[in-house]
Amino acid sequence: MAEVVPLKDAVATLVHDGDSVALEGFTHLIPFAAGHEIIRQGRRDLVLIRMTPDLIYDQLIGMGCASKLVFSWGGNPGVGSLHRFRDAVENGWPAPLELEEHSHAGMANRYVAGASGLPFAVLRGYRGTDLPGQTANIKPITCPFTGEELTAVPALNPDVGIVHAQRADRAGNVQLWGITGIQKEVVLAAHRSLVTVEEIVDELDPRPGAIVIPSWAVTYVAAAPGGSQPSYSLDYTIRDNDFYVAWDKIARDRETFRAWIDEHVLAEGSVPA
Amino acid sequence: MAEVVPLKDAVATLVHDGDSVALEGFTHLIPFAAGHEIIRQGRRDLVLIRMTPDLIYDQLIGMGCASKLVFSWGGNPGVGSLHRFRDAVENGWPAPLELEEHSHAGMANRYVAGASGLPFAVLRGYRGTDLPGQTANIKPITCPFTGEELTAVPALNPDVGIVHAQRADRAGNVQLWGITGIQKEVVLAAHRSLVTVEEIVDELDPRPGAIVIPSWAVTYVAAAPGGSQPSYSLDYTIRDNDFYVAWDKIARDRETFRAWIDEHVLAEGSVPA
Amino acid sequence: MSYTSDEMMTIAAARQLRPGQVCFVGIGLPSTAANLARNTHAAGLVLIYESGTIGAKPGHLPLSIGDGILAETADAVVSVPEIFNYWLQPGRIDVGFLGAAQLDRYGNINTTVIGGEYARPKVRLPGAGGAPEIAASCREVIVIVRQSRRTFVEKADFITSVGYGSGPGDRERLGLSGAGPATVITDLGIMAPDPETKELRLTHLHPGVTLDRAREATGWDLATAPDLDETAAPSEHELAALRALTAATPAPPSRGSQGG
Amino acid sequence: MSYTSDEMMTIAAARQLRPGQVCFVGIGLPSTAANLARNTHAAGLVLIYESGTIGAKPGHLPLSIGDGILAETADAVVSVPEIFNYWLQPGRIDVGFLGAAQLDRYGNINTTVIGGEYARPKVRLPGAGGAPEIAASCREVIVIVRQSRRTFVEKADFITSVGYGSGPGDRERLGLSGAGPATVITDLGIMAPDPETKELRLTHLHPGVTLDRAREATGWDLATAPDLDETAAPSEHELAALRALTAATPAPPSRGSQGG
Repeated sequence: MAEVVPLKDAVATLVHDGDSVALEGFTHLIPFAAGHEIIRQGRRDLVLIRMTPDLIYDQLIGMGCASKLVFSWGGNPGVGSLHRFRDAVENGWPAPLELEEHSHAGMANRYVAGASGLPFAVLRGYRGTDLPGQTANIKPITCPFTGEELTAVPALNPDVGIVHAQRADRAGNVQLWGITGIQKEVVLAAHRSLVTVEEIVDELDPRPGAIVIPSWAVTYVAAAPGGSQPSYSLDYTIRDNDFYVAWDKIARDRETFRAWIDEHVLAEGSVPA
Repeated sequence: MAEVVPLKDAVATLVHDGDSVALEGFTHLIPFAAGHEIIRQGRRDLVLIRMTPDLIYDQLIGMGCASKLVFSWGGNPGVGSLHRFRDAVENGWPAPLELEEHSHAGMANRYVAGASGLPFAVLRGYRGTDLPGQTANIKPITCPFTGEELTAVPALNPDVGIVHAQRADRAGNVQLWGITGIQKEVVLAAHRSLVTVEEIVDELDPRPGAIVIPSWAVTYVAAAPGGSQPSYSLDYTIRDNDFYVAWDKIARDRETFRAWIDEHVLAEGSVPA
Repeated sequence: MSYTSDEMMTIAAARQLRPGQVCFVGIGLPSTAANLARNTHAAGLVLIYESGTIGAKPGHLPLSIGDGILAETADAVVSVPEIFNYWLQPGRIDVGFLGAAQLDRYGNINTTVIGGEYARPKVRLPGAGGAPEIAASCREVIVIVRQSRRTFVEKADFITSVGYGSGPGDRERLGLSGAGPATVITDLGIMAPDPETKELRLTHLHPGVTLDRAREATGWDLATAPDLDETAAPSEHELAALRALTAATPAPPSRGSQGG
Repeated sequence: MSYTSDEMMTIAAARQLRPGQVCFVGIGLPSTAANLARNTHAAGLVLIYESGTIGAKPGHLPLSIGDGILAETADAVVSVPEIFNYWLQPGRIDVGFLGAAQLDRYGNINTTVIGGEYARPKVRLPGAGGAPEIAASCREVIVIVRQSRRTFVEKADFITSVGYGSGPGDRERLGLSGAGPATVITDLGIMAPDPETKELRLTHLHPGVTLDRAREATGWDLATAPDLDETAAPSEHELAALRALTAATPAPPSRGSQGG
């Protein structure tokens, strides 16, 4: 059964230096509050896993929390580059960042394999691209029935999986709706999991399009109202598109980036932007 | 875009002698009306595919429509045997029935592979059982990353996939809820598909737990109110448990079986039991 | 208060389940026992049916694993591929509850064919259903089945679901993640595998059942555990709860129907 | 009525789409063009975004493929694994709409790195996103990208998504089910592969654009189709619809953001 605990305690208990950590949320329900708590707790050498690193990993990378990134698309959606990510890759600032790069289909299937207790997944993907040349984690596999050659990728089973959701009940059952993305797979694939939620309610009344992750499949639940901002939680908050655009300027420069983190993440009483 | 047509026409156009046909519905939304129409149209040499053959395949097999059955559990749920199925296997009446037998996990993953455009699926299954000894469609496969040996099964891509659902709109978009089973996978895995529905409505208002199969992924939609009886359609009909119990006696004897089919399926104006 | 041997069997099975456990349940005797446990000492027991219903809380016993009551009372309803791939296969389930048509000395289960050739068997049984993967992947398996020489055989005619295979080490060799059949509950007593040989041996006799009778109903030379004990008789509370549960429901089937 | 070259490009791209087609759309120029088509001549165009929204009907242009408007207006919202496995991979999608940072003479797309070593590139681009499988599995691919020597290169620094590989027969050899890039729409004109050599050649010049200018903006010796034609200028209706669509929305990104 999931324990409902404060965010700070959940992160302190679950996330250790050197862990592989997946903070997911495919363009919706991105767990910014949890990511900021990881920055506040000063974690180091994390292997960060995420399909779309987005602003949250730009911030973790810029603060030197990560030594490796496993991802499939590292941009600022609809805006352009992630400058802290690029600075780390192009100039090794503030620390060199090892990359393991996949396609979305490959990453999604790696989480599916992890959630399914399988060591690998099979897909029609990567063939003819230069991606297999950059990692040992993309290999050909032959169908034992047709002889056709396809592509295999290894399961992802992060030490810690962290997602945001709209609601949980007091027993720790989690409910989310809208774009459900890869949330369930990450929780089920991870060895330990944390779900931050907009609110904790007495009863999870059924909602169209909602999925429920039962409490017994989750390690911790923590209340984090607004915890997905500047991403959003459908029916609770709206996506702060202006901040995504503003981030381009903030993150372009190392000093303005640090100043923003100091003010909005590290300062006493700071709240997720 | 799915065409909305009468059931009789849909079956006549889609189902031909010798076709592989999957009528699915995992203990819910079983397409009895469509199955009875196949009996009325006197199809022969069908390869019938279904996880739980249930009464509907007992009826098709007893009427000599099938030459082969691909399945994973052939019983009368909660009651006992399928006597027509057993008579065909044990005594070859009315015709010999070739069997290809799997586990539920194997069948489910075969449909998933079929829906995914993959030639095979991988699972932890069958190991140590006598099932692989009876078919060439269960083979070992080795993980290219860990070297672990798992099991592969080939994709299922039936010529025709038939399922029942609660509702469709006039454009042919299909909506179903409750136990969704394997319905979506069968429609997507099949070369041609038919969805029978309790009713056709102007608007598919969102429902908790409902999935929608878009019109452009379906071949035909046909109205068949009560078309899943004696199975059920949640919120429209209830499961006729008494009939499932009564079937044991009806089907035990070849003559009483034929008499029942004559009266309830073949007779003019007969309706699905 | 008098009771039948079936009632003793079902109650003994229910007692195996603990509060908060997650239990993958087949229809018939397993479903009756699991729901009895949930209604008595094991409140909070999480029931999973292979129809995709997670945390089902049926008020009456379902005749089919697809009964509407399961979806209506579940915490979550997922697709059939998901229930097997995301929930059963990774070993998240504490207890798998199975029936059997044949059970051999190593706890291997046959629900496929009895006698004759596979293609022309003497008796064609329903088949595998979800059982092979339940037997493989649940952390432990409980088998509930009426005991007779026809059912408890030296060697199964067909291995549908693996117990301990041909003995110690087989499950590990086959890569089966679960521990295998920990307990076999019958209408005569309770069996568990010998820790050394993995052969099923008698650990409990139900009240009024003699060791000879249990041995006569077993197709191999049935050994007994050093601490062979008598099963506690059903309490009035247990019997009342069981009868309330079954009152509204058709009789469960006589053999492994986990696929239905 | 005057218009910009970006407007001409977007309108030319929108014209490629036909009513009832199913279109897998990336954010930015592809999304703008697809929504313009849906709002003009191609009503009933089915838009799929990789966030899992099938049949989305956004009233304004989403900044991200995860914008709430997409889920709220979709016929169905499915998980990310499902959108790639059940919907894209089997080849159900008619048209895949992609951007590019580099595009080579065989229509291969680079959105990964430019210059230097892969591990220490001169420019680190966002990466693959959904593009490799969109390029592989959609029945046909339309690329929309501003034309320059920096972008239209003889050979891509990195092949993120395969067009025609190194020429005829490569897609078949690689087992890529889709037909590949059928059309490339730029701010200068329109290109299509030579049926024989699969090399991209010019089929249309936008009004006022000279062949020399198009050649100067291309990193290989750009050939022309025998029936080289001029693109019809945007109609007032097309321009009004496009401006209404973009009015409420931030400027689209300057390069392939289909992953966002």
